[in-house]
Amino acid sequence: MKREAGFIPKDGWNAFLASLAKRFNLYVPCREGETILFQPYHAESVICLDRPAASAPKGVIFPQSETLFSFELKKKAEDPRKVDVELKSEGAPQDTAIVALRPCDARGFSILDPVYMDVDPYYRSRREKTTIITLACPNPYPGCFCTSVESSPADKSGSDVLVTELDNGYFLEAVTEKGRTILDDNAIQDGAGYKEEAEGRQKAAHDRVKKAFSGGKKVKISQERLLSDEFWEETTAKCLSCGACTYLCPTCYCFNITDEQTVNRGERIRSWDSCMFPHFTLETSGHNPRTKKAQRFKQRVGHKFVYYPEQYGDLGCSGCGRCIRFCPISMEISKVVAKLSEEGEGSTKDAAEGARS
Amino acid sequence: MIENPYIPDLATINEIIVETPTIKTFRVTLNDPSRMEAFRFEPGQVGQLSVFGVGEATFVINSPPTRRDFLQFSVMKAGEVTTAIHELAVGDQLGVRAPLGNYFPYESMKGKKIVFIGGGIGLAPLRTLILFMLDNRADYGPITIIYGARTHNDYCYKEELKEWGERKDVELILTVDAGSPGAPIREGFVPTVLNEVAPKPEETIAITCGPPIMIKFVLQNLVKLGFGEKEIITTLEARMKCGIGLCGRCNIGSHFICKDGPVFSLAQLNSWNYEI
Amino acid sequence: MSDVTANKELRIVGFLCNWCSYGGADTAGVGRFKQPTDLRIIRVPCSGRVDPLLVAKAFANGADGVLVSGCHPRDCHYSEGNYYARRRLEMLKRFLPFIGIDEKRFHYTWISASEGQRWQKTVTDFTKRIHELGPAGKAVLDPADKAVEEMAS
Amino acid sequence: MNRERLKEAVAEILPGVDAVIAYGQGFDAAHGEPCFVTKKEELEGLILNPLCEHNLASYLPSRKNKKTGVVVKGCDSRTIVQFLQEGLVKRENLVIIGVPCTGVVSAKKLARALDHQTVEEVRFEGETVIARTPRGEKRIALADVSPDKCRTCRYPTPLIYDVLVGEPIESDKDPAAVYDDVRELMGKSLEERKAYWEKEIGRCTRCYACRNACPLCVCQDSCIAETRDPHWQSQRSNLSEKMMFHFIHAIHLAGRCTECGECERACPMDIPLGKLKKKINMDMLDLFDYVPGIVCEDKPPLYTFKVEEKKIEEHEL
Repeated sequence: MKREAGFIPKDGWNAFLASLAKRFNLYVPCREGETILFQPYHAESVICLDRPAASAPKGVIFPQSETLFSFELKKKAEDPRKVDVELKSEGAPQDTAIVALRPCDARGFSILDPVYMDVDPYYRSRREKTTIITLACPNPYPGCFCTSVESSPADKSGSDVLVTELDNGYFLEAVTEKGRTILDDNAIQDGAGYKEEAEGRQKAAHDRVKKAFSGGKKVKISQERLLSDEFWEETTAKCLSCGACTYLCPTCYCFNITDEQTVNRGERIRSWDSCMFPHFTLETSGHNPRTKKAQRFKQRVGHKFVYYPEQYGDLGCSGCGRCIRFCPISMEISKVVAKLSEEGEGSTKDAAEGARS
Repeated sequence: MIENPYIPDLATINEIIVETPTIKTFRVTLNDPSRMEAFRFEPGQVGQLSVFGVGEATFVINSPPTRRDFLQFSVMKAGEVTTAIHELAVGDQLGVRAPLGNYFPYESMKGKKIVFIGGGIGLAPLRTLILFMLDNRADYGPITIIYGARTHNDYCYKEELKEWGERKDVELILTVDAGSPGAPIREGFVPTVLNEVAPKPEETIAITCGPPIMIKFVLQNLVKLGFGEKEIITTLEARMKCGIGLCGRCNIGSHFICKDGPVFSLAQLNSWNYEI
Repeated sequence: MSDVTANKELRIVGFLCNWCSYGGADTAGVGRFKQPTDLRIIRVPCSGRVDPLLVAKAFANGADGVLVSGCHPRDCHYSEGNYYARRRLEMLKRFLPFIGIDEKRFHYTWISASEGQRWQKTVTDFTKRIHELGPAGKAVLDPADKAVEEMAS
Repeated sequence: MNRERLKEAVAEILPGVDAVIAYGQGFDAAHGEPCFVTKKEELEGLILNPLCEHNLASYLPSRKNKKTGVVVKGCDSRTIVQFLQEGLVKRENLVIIGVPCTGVVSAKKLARALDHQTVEEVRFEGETVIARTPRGEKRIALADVSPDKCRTCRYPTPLIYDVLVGEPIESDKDPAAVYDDVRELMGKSLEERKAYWEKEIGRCTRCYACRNACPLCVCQDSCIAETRDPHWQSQRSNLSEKMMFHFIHAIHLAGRCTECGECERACPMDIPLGKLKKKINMDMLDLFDYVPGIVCEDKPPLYTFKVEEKKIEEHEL
């Protein structure tokens, strides 16, 4: 029988990563100067588990840019003015694992799944080949609001294994069959005895997260405010439309498709794009349904808290707080949602105060 | 394995018809005969045409599903991709991703009177349905077509317009924004001409497509003429990349023009608070 | 020159003003002056047309050297294009080494249509210098960038 | 920095303008944020302390035709001077509230100093920042968490204003030290510089936050990093494209960048983008004795020329 829980002592962690690296293309959070980023693992990697990475590891499964297919234009023998087109698509992805991403990032994948799994072969093949070994969050960071979206610092959704750091080591819980395979390793001890300690840690972290709005997944968005131009104009006056929020987000999935060509061959590329940019929706005719930043920001918030829920029955936000933490003008999406919610500002303020005290 | 929705079928241009100084119609067939044979679509569905190295753009398949020798697309030269398509010649290769999106609810239109209101290249999606209805003429009541263009030179499908004009079972009303003196065609913007023609709303479906500003006023005028919002159908356009409801550009709330549209009733648009 | 051309050809991009240096190159050619063949000439209407980004792009796409040549100051066909060019190109020459591109790989100069010999000397000396420096290497290029790799190989 | 006097100044100009752009408290105790004041009741939310690190002048070109009040520090005022040089704003539509400043807090540096903990309270005592996190209270010298620009600030008092809140301050910083960081990097070998930028710019996500936050990046949506015609760049996220993008950004700011640091502040990847622009500015100073954003009637040096350039010599091969 496969193990459900495992334990790795502190000094066994590096060996665990090294053994994973033998089986997987391994991505780990690395310190790059002052920034934490997910990078391919190597023996000298400066791994940093102290705080969430600056950007979500979304790119491992949904790369920032990827080749959809390549094409070659071949002159026809009978008429050199004419060309035949030959299309080629890339090979299958390799076994990959992401280690020590936070539960909000793992949940990001579970938010992308219903969008992409059944229609997008690129996402699907990478997702199926990727094992997600998540590290439970020991405490909240500035801007974090995962509990407001009914997630938590120990949320298991999207993960295959959930790791909780304890005083003497790491407690590993298998979440999926893939996860059980990870635990099926002689170097990992049985962890059943550490379950209680881990749960204690998880609960303590949960209680420290600031509650930004109430209602969770059922947060009631006021149609009146959602449709009010004035509301959005006022809310977004300070927004720089800089787009950083969308690129760091674990759940933003808008993309662009562009062709690149040299002399007679080229590629069709998919790359991340941002709904915060005016040209995102600019039509060739010059018509643009979202010229104003108010309209674009409404799209971003609306997508995560209204449109996505209508399509998939869940919120399109995992509460990671990056868009708040890294926003150059402190736009606080959780506060915008609180203001949008039918309970209005007053009650959510109370909730926030209550959570802090 | 799921099918890869991003990889186009290769297709060859068999015929190019110059419609106006800026619009050309392309008749294409898929290179793989079995794919062409198996290709099925409904009137109003769209396709993405690729010029490799340049990119993709969305166009309605404006030949009707009842005529399947080729797929027809009309392309107005405007941006990078359309300019590249215009530079293609007969025998050149294109990529085609089709059919995409929904289609005109022609079943529910059976037995009804039909009013088409089109402007410029906006006649393309209507043409599909018009030809489909003419091919199934007995299923539908009287057909009225109001079609406007900027000038006489800007009419698409001139041959067909002539044919429709001669048919007894079709009423064709042509208008130009700025007419030349003495021409046997009305002068005036389409929404205004619609008011002058004033079709009766009873047992009638109105279907419109054209530039956004025209659609906006046509919808308003149809409501004023007494058409119910479920009986007013339009087909929309937006900047699109993926064509399958993922890339995030063409949404109206949780609905995507590329996937859930492009055909919507005014009732739907109103319920989503969409303003053109 | 034989010492230069004996090696494998390198990629040197030359942006030449139509009204002077391009003519100078032509004069050199008509005069049958012997010169290395590494230079790929791009004719521009004026040295003022040479956006520093063109030079950067040339390096990004794998050029080993870039040469810009325009009319002598006071001789610009459009009166003042080369004066603007002088400021921009000097700025560029100082900026390139800051981001790790050897400024010796970039040279700008003034050569008139009648200066066939000066052209010959410039192109020979510059080519020689680039050969001494060797290929620029692909360090700024990402291995994943297939299109750039293709052009650079 | 006197908050009460600022509030008075804002209240005074408020009736005559569409909005006054000032500072409010950000999402936590460690952040300020831009605050658009349109009603008197909103004055209570204003702050004026070292958390006011943002360059509020950034908003002005998009409000060119709206009468707008704006609070600026010395560094920010240079942006307005540059706007005026380039005709990007109308002076008659601006009411400028100048605030002499002895240095602000970089929220990023403060977060680092506090080990990225949640910040419950921040207060200032003279040149000391006192911050409380769940780990306790910490006293930090303001200079240790100031943006780099403050360390060599030459213009603590705004160069252009209608109202000055506070007394003018003279800079006590060494003008020669402004470009020390650039000189330090230039002191390294070519290979080291190359490796430095490859590592730094390698982190770029091409989110364009640096460009969009830059007050002087005026092309905005027509930026050639994304246009297809002209087609300078692909949307691939490789090092070559990233380098090219930052090259474009730097070159387009040559002789225009006022070193306000918004590009660095907006960058979520902590890339020292300002250094690229400072290198060019250093050369502009050396070649043309020019500093951007000082005199409204000046012209950026690359928009003009002299028949005889004293400092530019012909390069020999």
